[in-house]
Amino acid sequence: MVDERELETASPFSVGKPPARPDQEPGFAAWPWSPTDLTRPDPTTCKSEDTDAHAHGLVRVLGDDDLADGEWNPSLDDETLLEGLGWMLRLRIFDERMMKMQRTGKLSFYMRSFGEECIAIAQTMALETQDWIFPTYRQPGAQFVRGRSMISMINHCIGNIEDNVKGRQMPVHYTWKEGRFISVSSPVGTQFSQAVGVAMASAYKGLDEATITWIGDGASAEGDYHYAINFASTFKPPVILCVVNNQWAISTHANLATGGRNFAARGLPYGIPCLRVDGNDFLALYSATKWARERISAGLGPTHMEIYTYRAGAHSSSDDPSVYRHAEEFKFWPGGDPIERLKNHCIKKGIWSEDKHEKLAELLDEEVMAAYKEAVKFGDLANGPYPPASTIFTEVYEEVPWHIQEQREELGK
Amino acid sequence: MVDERELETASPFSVGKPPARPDQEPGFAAWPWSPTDLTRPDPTTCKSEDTDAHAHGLVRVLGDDDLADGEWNPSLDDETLLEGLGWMLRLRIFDERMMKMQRTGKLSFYMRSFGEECIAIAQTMALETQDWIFPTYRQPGAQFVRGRSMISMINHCIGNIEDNVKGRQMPVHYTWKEGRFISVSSPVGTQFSQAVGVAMASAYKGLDEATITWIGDGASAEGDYHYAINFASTFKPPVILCVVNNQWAISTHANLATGGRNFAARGLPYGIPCLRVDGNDFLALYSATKWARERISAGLGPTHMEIYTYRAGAHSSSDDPSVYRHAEEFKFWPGGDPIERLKNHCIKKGIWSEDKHEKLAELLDEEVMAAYKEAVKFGDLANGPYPPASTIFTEVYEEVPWHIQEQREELGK
Amino acid sequence: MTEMNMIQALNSAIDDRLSNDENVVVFGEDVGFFGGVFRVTDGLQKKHGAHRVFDAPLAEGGFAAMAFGMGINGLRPVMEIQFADYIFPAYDQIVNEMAKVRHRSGGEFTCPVTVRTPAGGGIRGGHHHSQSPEAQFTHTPGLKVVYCSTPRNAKGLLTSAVECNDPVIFFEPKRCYRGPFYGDPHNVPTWKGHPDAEVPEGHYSIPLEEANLVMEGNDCTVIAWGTMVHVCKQAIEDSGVSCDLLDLQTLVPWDRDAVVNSAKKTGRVVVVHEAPKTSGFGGEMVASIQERCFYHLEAPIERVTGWDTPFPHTTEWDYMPSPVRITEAIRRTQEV
Amino acid sequence: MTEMNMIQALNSAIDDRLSNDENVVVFGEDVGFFGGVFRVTDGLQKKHGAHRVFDAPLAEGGFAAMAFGMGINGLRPVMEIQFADYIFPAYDQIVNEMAKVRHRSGGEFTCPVTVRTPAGGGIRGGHHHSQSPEAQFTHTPGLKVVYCSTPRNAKGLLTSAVECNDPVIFFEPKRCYRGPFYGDPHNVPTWKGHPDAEVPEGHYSIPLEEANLVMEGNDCTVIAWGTMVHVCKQAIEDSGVSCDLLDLQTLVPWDRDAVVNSAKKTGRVVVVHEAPKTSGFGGEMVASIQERCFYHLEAPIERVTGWDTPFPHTTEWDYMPSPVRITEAIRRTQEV
Ligand SMILES: Cc1ncc(C[n+]2csc(CCOP(=O)(O)OP(=O)(O)O)c2C)c(N)n1
Ligand SMILES: Cc1ncc(C[n+]2csc(CCOP(=O)(O)OP(=O)(O)O)c2C)c(N)n1
Ligand SMILES: [Mg+2]
Ligand SMILES: [Mg+2]
Repeated sequence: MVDERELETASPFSVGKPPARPDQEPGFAAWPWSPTDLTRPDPTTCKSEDTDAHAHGLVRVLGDDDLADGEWNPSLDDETLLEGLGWMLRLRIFDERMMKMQRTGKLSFYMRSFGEECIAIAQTMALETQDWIFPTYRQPGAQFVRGRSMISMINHCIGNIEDNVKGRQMPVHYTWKEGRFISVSSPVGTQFSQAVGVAMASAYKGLDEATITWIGDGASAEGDYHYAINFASTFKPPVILCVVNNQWAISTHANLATGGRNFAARGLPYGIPCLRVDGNDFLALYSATKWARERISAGLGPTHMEIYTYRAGAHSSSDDPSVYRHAEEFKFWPGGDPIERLKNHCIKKGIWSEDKHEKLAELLDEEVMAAYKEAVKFGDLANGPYPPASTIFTEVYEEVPWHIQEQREELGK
Repeated sequence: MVDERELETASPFSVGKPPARPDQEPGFAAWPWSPTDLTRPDPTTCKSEDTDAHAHGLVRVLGDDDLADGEWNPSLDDETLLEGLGWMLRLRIFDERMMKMQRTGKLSFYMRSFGEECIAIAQTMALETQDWIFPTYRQPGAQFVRGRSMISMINHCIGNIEDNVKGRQMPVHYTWKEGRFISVSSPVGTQFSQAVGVAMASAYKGLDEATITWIGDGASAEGDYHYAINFASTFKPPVILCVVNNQWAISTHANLATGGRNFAARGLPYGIPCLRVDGNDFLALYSATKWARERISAGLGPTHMEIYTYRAGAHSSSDDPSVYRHAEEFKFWPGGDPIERLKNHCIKKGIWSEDKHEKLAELLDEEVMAAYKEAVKFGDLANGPYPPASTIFTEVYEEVPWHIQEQREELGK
Repeated sequence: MTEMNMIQALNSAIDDRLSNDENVVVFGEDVGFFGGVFRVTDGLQKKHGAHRVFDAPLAEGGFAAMAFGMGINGLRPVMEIQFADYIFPAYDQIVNEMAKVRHRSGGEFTCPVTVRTPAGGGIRGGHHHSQSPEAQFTHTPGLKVVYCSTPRNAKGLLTSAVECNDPVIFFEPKRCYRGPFYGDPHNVPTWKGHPDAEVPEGHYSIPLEEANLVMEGNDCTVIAWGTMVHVCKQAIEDSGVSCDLLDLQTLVPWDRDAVVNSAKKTGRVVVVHEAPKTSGFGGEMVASIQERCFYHLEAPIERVTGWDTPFPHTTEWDYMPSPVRITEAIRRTQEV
Repeated sequence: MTEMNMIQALNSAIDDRLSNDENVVVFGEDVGFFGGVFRVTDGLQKKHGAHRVFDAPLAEGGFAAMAFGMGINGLRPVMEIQFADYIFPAYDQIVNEMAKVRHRSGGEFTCPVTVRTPAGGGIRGGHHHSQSPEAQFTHTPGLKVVYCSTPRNAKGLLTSAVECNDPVIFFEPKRCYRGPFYGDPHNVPTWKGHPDAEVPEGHYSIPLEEANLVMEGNDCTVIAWGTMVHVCKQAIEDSGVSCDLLDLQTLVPWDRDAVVNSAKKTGRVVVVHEAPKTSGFGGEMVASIQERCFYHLEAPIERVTGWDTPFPHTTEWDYMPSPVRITEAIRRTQEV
């Protein structure tokens, strides 16, 4: 087979190359996909094999002209559109503030959703409130939609005495059971296979509950990805399995991590319906997720989705992507910015304006600053107070066993 | 999606069912595939996407009439045909004898290739002698083709003082580096991902060496399967990745272990050419393997294959399949018996007869008995002598470290 | 009370939990229709249904992940790893995920999973059907680690494991499924007539914190778990030394008072396990005892263990601690 | 000799091996173009080519398997696990496969793989960027286990690991990459001017069997590895007690003579490690020392370790053994 990726030459086996290294200009091809390409099959009868085209094409609603078109258009009301836009903008501003605070040592580490704000927000909005969210570190936005207080989120990130996980995990590793937002874990991929179990339990209990989960293009190389697909294939629980192909895993471009043509189609041989969705298109994501949710309500089980997007920022606060990719690569990316695209759509619809947008941004900035000021009252990583050292010893088990009790006494705090 | 497997009803999630349980008659559908269904694409130009039909159909050469037909016919000379038939018959007779010996305690455990004799034999014959074989416990037949002495194989199985792995592993866990037959390991699936590394090393060294490996339908649920496919996809080393779908993993039918339509097609989204091959058809397997080998010689890297077959016997000497499936299920299986099919083909070709077959069987039986008698002279599991206890302590490391030396002295043997 | 072998006792514990807690689900390779390769779940699918007792795809890491997900969403999964040697593909899900989720989530999510697995040697299993990897779990905070040894404690401990709201790794000494093992491979008794084969019907539990004092004596403390409990019994009889024999039963958290009091009483200790010596749980026992009983010790604490090598096939009787080796160790403690 | 920090020293060792052994290949997540998230392989792809130093897909189990296959087919892979916490998806490939293949194949196949991995706490990594899982490997026969602590021994030990024909698990104390750590997070020295930052250029190796006597004294033996070596140095100074400080360097096989001789000389021992106490490698040290030096011991051997809990984020300085805790332990050994 002739490999269509760009490859390192003079190598005895294939070694892929990214679109560009720092000194090269990224030459992304223009997108061949348009909102009218794909039909929207009836979710209550569609089979895996009916989604071949959807796995290989791209589900879009917002066209290059920022207008909504095609069968997948969810025809959302103005309120919902503006709500989504608001949450996305809020998340971006929140992330920027946190990143600044990280630079001052108020938190140890941070990861932004920059360029991917759309994903968790559109998808959570399309789900029911009883549905379980099993996220990675790049889906904190779901918590906004579910109504988590920003102060509570900041408390976690700065590890103060009000952090609901008691300073035990790194920032951005949110847990929020009330909002059915399951604890983020650092080992990438584990949530994907676990989510199938969460969904199995919902099915077992006979509840109308879905579980949605995500995995990165990078982490999809883990065994957990395969477990998830195959167990979902076998037991058909109510789960939505999303691969967020943002093209990068830290410094490793997807071209170096798989030779496949796309991620979406991987579910087809397992008998799971598959969609490849424009990840920067609020309407497409909303619509695809609703479609998957309708299948679940109809008792038909899993959907597999590739969310095609681009990691606009650094991997984390520890990362400097200009070392391994063109510093402005995001500007060349044909998928655009999810916030800009929805904003332009709303403006074209006549329900929004640049002016309103700016005003909203200012308001949100104030909100974030206010929340931040409130949160640091309970301490931050630079200055404390921290959760007491005794929290090291509690909740390791339901009850503190004697040996941990002895150790707690040894520490004497 | 409507699940096409038979399912347990009244279950809140899908639980598959096998074709039949002991009290039911297996109702296998007749095969829709014939030898003339599929073209044989040029191996030196064929791309993954050109194999869609081959991944979803079935590569056959021997038709229901036992005649060879279609583009995949390798047109083997009489000698090669009879050689293959001979190895297969020899393996079956060998297995039967070993199984009897197991019942008398001469070996602790045994696993037959019954019904699957064709696989390793046809495939090894189609490969070059410098190619690496990385087997599971159901491909011992490759050693016949490569010329391993039967006595040496028996020495291993009965764990005597001549066992080249010194009684350390269970029977059937052969190692034979001289024949480039890599050590069998009990944890299922591990060889599949490791084989990619073996092939990478061959490529790295610039050698014209292929590596072939197999995994069961059951074990393909392990993470190692995914690693192998994705790493092969990424680096395109000279590896042939075969899923032996013999439909059963001990008592668990493939219907209970995946909801997918087939195994072969799983390689397609990874950009790997995929073939689904009749595993009881010597000619089809030979031909498909040659095709994959030609790709390797042309520098094109991996092929993924599903070998569609049926586990005719018990999983192992510890297993009694009549507890979980119809005792005669193999008789209902439309794929037939690989030895019968090649025998009939040779008879129809006029190069073989029932009489010759019977005579050969007798000769082989004598050969096996003679080898067995020779081997037990060096001991067997029931009566010893065994490899000395000192072999416990050697070859754990290149040199025996002090702590193991101390323990060896403590045992004092 | 009914006489049961260990397989029946384990089956009885699971049956009771399935019958009395609708959140209990049971899965693993071949555990459904077939009832498990060792038949521990025999008949349970028929009795409780295919969505409560079912076969999992052959992926230990996959169904450990499934168990995790079910556990944090309110079920109480009991999963079987067919042989303890095959627990390692699930190691990440167990040690990084199950063990830590209560703590990492501030107590919001908990994972009441029981991981049952046949372990240990004595069935000619070679490298990969004989290992006893308890130490690799005792080093992971958040996990409870249990090792049964008789039908009676198999049932009692498994019931507690399933009821426990923390993840429990439950080792079953496969050599003792059908009878105790006294170290002589040519002597193959069944559980018939053994006092510990008398097992209560219905609900029966043993707390996950108690060692069992199997024999009582004055001059040496022998600590063991799993198959080695029986081998030690034989060795103690052979030695003629008056010993406490402690069956640890639960390794994390282990029974401090039982161990410390006995060690202080006898001043001489032998710890016995099948797993390799280096970094085995025996090391922890020795270290803890010398920390707590230093001034009572009359002789070096002895360890009798598997060797620091892979587990062999034909020569397994030279690998597993034998009555002879244990007797010698007990006697050595008496020489000073 | 050149002054290097630990990252440069490791880079130098790998560079030397790549330059002088064409069978050496290097891979792992982000180790290729980028040179690793800790920059240990910086510049090596450019120098040696993309088929010798390359990025692996994000699957620790997958590239461990690849390393295994390459190893048995004549290469000498050096693979990086980005954080030791992420070694567990590869655990099966390491403990069931790499560790056993020489033995199981009667010596026909060998697996000279080096698994490098940054380990330990002190960088605010929380549960999953701080663990120090050495004990989970020391319990597996067939693996050598190494833990470096300075630029100098990092280079010497890594060279030996790559040259070793057995699989080696090589732990790098990430807290010490850019400087030693004396237990005070507010004091962040670099390696500049430190005597152990003087590292030979070119080939330089330290045998995988020798401990390093960092300080010499009479009244107590302190045994440590990794970051704790430096913390112990501080603690010994603070304690005012005359101590041998042994940096174990190689844990399997550990340096029997160095440990036993020192313990016999001082009669008092403190073992220090970051990992949780229960079943940590400290337990093995204590058990072995009391077996071998019982009659020389004047006080209980002390262990100062991480707690039996997951590794915390904000409170990590209350988790890691501090100079204060170690000093107290040293003093306790002197009280008797
Ligand atoms: C099991 C495991 N291995 C390695 C890491 C280190 N790591 C954290 S994020 C990351 C890259 C993930 O990339 P991807 O899955 O594409 O997600 P993205 O960051 O692009 O959202 C790596 C290697 C980890 N957290 N867990
Ligand atoms: C990792 C692992 N898990 C479980 C087992 C126990 N086991 C041995 S063979 C087998 C079934 C394998 O079925 P399949 O892969 O279909 O191969 P087949 O026996 O049909 O050739 C199982 C579960 C094992 N050997 N390794
Ligand atoms: Mg990514
Ligand atoms: Mg099978």
